[in-house]
Amino acid sequence: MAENDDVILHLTGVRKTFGPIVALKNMNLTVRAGRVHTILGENGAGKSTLMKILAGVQLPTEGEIRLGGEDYYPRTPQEAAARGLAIVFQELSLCNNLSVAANILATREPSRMGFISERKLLARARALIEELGLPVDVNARVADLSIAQRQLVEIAKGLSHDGRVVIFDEPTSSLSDSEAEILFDIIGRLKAQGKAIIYISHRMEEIMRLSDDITVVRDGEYVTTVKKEETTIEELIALMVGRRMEEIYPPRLGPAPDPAMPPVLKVEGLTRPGAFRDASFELRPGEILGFFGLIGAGRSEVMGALFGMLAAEGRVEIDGKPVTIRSAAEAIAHGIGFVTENRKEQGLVLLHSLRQNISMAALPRYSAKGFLRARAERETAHAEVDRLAIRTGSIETVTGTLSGGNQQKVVLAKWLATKPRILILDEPTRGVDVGAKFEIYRIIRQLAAEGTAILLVSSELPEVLGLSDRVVIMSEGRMREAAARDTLTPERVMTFATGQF
Amino acid sequence: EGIGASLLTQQHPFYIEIAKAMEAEAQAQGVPLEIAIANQDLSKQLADVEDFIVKGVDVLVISPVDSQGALPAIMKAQQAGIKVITVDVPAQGVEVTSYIGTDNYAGGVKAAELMGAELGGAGKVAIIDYPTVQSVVARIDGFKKGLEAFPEMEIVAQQTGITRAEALAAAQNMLQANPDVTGIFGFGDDAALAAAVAVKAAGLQEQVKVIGFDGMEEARNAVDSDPVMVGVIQQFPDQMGKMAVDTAVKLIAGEEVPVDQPIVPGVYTGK
Amino acid sequence: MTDTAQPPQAGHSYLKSLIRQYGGIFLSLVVLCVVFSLTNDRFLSVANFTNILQQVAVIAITAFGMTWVILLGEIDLSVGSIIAVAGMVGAQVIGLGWGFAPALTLTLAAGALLGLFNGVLTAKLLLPSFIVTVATMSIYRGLVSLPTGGAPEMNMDPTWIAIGANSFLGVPIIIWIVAVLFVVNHVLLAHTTFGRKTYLTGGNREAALYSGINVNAIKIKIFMISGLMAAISGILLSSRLYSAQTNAGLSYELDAIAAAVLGGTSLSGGVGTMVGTLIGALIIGVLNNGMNMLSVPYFYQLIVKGLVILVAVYLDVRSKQRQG
Amino acid sequence: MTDTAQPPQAGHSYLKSLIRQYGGIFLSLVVLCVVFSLTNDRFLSVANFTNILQQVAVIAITAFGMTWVILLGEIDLSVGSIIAVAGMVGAQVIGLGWGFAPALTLTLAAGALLGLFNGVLTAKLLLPSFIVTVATMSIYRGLVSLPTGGAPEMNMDPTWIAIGANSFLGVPIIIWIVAVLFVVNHVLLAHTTFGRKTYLTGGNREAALYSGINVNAIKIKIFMISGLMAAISGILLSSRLYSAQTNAGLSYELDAIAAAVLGGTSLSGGVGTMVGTLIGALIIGVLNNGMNMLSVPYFYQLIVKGLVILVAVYLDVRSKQRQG
Ligand SMILES: Nc1ncnc2c1ncn2[C@@H]1O[C@H](COP(=O)(O)OP(=O)(O)OP(=O)(O)O)[C@@H](O)[C@H]1O
Ligand SMILES: Nc1ncnc2c1ncn2[C@@H]1O[C@H](COP(=O)(O)OP(=O)(O)OP(=O)(O)O)[C@@H](O)[C@H]1O
Ligand SMILES: [Mg+2]
Ligand SMILES: [Mg+2]
Repeated sequence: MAENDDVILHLTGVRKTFGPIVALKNMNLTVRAGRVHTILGENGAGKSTLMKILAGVQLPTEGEIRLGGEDYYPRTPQEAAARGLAIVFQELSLCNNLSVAANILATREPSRMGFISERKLLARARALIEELGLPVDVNARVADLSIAQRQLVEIAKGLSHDGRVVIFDEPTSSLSDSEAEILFDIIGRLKAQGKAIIYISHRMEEIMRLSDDITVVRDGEYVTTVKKEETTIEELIALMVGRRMEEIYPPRLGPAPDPAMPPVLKVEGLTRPGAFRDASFELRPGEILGFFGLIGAGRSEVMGALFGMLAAEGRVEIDGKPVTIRSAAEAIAHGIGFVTENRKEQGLVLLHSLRQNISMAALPRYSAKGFLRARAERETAHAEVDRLAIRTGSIETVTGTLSGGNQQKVVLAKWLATKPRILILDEPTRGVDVGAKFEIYRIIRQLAAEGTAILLVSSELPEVLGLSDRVVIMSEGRMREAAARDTLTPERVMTFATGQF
Repeated sequence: EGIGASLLTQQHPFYIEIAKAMEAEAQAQGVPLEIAIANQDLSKQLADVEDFIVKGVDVLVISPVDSQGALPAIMKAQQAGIKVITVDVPAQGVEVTSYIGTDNYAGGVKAAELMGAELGGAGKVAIIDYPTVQSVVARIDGFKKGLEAFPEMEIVAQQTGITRAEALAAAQNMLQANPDVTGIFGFGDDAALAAAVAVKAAGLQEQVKVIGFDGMEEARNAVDSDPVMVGVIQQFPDQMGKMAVDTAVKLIAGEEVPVDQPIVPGVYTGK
Repeated sequence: MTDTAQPPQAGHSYLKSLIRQYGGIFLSLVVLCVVFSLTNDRFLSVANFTNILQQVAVIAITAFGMTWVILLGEIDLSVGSIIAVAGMVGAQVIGLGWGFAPALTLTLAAGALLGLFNGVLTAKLLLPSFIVTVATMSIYRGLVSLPTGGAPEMNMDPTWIAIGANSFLGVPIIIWIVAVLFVVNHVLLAHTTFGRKTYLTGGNREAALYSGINVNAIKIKIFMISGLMAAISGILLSSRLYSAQTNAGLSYELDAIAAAVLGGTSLSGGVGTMVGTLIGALIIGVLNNGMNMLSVPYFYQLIVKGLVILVAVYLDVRSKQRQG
Repeated sequence: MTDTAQPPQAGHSYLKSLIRQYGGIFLSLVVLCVVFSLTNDRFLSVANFTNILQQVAVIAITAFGMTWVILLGEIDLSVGSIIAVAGMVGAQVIGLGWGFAPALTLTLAAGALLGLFNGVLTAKLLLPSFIVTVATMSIYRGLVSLPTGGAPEMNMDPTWIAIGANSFLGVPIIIWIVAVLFVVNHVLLAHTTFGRKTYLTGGNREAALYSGINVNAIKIKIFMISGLMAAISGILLSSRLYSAQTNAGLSYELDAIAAAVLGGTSLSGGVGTMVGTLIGALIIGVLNNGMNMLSVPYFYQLIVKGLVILVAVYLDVRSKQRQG
């Protein structure tokens, strides 16, 4: 690395501890102007922690940080912004009751003597949104937006600061491809303006597409920095997880389910006005049925309706018998499990321990005449933590302190603990690192081999195509196609998903 | 038209008696009467009086939540041409047309005299008080003044016990801290009845005598049946209520009434 | 969807959006007024409305301060005691013969100071505001009684009394004060960066931290506002009563919170407006006055008051569900 | 990281983990006891501790019920009024000559019913529990006064009085009742699925719903528990007073909430234990008793009580921060 004059940000030996927990051990990083620098590491490797330090949200325990040749230890986000740092946080940090505009320009509202000019606020936010080319209404209340739209607002908020260094912490984990494209355009423009960009993602394809430099971290420690041209996905994965991985999508174990077998789940004409219409499909034991669509296609709503959380009309049969499911409790009693897409709101009790979260949907299993069987509960928690390789101190750790990807695994563990016959997975690998993804795919395969019927909702096309036996494609609340995996190509799927058939 | 009465509480038998007597007399005299309850809140009392003014009553009967604090309410009524009668608690700083009430200070002195007689002129005494109510302060002052006549009697503890439950805890704790107490004076029936319970719970019924103030039925029954309750200073709320309405009727008829109509408290010591 | 955290947009559709946003409780207020006018001829008079506004002033002003606190997701139970302290400070300073202006200044300063104490304990020591203000409720109530040993203190300063007794342009000064404080609080909350920061902090504390908002400073300032509003209430109350009562404002914190919540302020923070709080306070005031006018016996008043509050919130919640 | 939502693990290290979890407030309790013993010889006696426990019983039992409600992230301000209703129902039924057992049964039923009403309004109509119980606080307080017009009602039934006056195995029956209710509530909360569901629902209502927990049923049951506990408190209180007072339990809701919060229960739900609540209630009880024993004047008692609460919570918060 010769061109030292381009260096904007330089870190050496950065360490960060939370009490007994070491989040960063020894972190080095050199970021240059006009380049996209990706940080790659497993869940819990310390990436977000590092970004929070740079953003002035947390202080490092030890280490040297220099920005533009000067010492850089920001104590507040304002200080960081003033020094030229802009950040898009991993966890959404929006205020749901306020408008998009108010959120984007929070604390920097156009004002005179403390009085906000609502007109200028809207105008400025709209200008920014238009400049970035984001499909979001600045007048809308954040609470009324989908997760994807919220992520876009988060991006706009981060970019509303004019930074020399722009950080994106997993900006695409809840975006569909079309929205991700908008983001990549933006990044291209920033790069052309000579800004330094720090990018964090677990999606290898986009990393290879965007990055100039890639730094790999493992267990809070710097491993190496490589140039994009001089590496491959396989090598990066090996550096990251510390071993070689040949195939990301493990092959199916055993034969494909027999189409002649009676379906465990049969759905006919399921309709929820305003969300989806005429959803009809069958699911056999051991089958993985993929649901692909752009974000907002209504897949989550279909699953919510199946699970009794949303009212809908139509016919649902389980084991050939018609059922009406009006609550999650009834769904669980029918053997349905539902890994929801929004782990913070619908998935986890962040204040509680892993043990309590893992057992929460299967409480009847740990009950003897109403009393908790504490030992059985602990055993299950240990088993699930081991099976999913959740990175945690113990099963008594407070779930909210885990890294994002590890929290996602806890949601999975919670539903595996119910031993479902029908498992709905809604974006099961959102924010999960490659190694862990492989583990999750392996578990999905194994469940299928054991006879579990799986509905897999995902916005990652490779994931859907890599795992499913058959694929349902939805757009605008309607099923456009249901076909066996072999008959589908990525292009064909996208044609249906975007409604251009 | 008619009489508006603003009473300071409706959760005390004494005031329930006053209200009952007023209603009975108003009915007997055929005069409209409305009663508002201030619930011990001076600003609610002021609001009640303001609402009476809007309604246009002829006479206001008021038992002030506070002697001084009732001033603006009374003045507002008088400015609106309404005659004002105070009942039980006098008003300070303003002339009212008539005051009907117990002489609390004299009652306190009587309580001390009774205590002295019961204890043979010597012993240690505890007091349960309510320091934010002026009529109670007058009772306690009178009681202390009366005890000065007994040089061998000593006040060893004084605690606040506003509700019966609080008075019970205060009495228990005072007895615990001063096991040689021989007499307790409660500022009202509630305090005295609670003190009697505490005395029995501590097993001191042979040693401690309790005297109360108000003399409502429950307390009089206790004096009759419970050797610990040796006596109670008795007020006469029924007379007070009747007299208030009679006075108001006279005022409506344009007659003269005496400015001060004291009701001397009695001493009830049972059969 | 309208933005419930925001005051209605200015412009020609102001009334419309007002009705949409406050449909439920506004309706309750109107229905109450209609019922009381039909049952009592004297209810619908200028004199009586002046009455109501005067009677509701103390609760309304305290509730303005409380709205800030609740918007942050905190609570201030000490306001009732601060009301009493304010009256007592004023009366004592007048008693020293220092005159009206110093008395007023010191009273307001006392309110802000007691609020500051609440705020510092909550923000700096990270104690829950509920327990902090339960404790200071007791402490301040004890303090107020020290100068007089529990007795009230008269305060007959003519200017002090004039606040509660006189009128300006035919409207009682108390009502002017409520109106001005309403406008000030409303503008501060709805149209300034400080108000916006309050919504952000109450809505999502972490987001506020990430946006670089000094959450602690906001919290302390807001407890000071609450203390200040309570002190102003205390001044009005003692002015109306010509005296400082040591038990003044007892349990007013509940009325103030009820007014704010009735007006749509969410106890978990981030949602609420001053307009709503004002309507909430008016409902409580109209109810008390109307039942007095109808001579409803005291215990039935308690029951009716509770029932009306239930119905009002129910209508409000339902009208919001319908729209959303 | 210890799991603050859970009671300490059973086993030989029970005491150690008890001290770790409750270090702050436990310390405060011990310090208070030491200070009072040093300043008054009679403080440290069996008779006085019996005293304290009897006096604290009503608050402690109400606080047990309140802990459930707060764990859900809700609040129940109506418990003070339910205490009064319970006493009155008991006295009225005894007055009818129906005897002890029906009186007891109907009283408990009344408590559960009033709680049910709170619960249904909160859960089914989706009204905020604060406003629901502020309203029912007023309604129930009005109801209690209807039979007697505000006067107390004597209740001299010998069995009824025995509850508050007699002992069993040398220990007052009241203390037995507190002990049994503590164990029942503790076990129910810490060791049953119902308790776990309460923690989960309070921790994240939506996640609980998605996990198949019938959130509404839990909420209704918990308001019934709170009403039932308040009714038991009302029985004890009226038994000790030989009568039902219409102003019984006034503002006890604040003491009950303070006890729970002092004991580490988080007002936003999901975190807290019965052990903590018991310690919290004991601190309040020891404080009142000790200051009475020292003849601290009333107003100073208010100040000291507030200060001690502040110090206790501060110590507790700090000791928890230290541990991580
Ligand atoms: N506030 C905190 N308290 C305790 N531990 C924490 C805290 N914040 C982070 N950690 C721990 O620090 C480690 C690094 O977390 P971090 O969020 O930086 O991971 P990450 O690399 O961003 O992971 P992911 O890819 O899943 O987002 C994790 O083990 C996490 O549990
Ligand atoms: N948290 C939320 N709050 C309010 N509305 C939401 C929320 N999440 C989703 N929606 C609404 O539901 C509709 C569909 O949601 P969503 O985007 O989740 O669809 P989907 O088909 O499940 O897509 P995906 O699974 O890719 O997210 C959108 O119109 C969105 O506005
Ligand atoms: Mg991260
Ligand atoms: Mg979805």
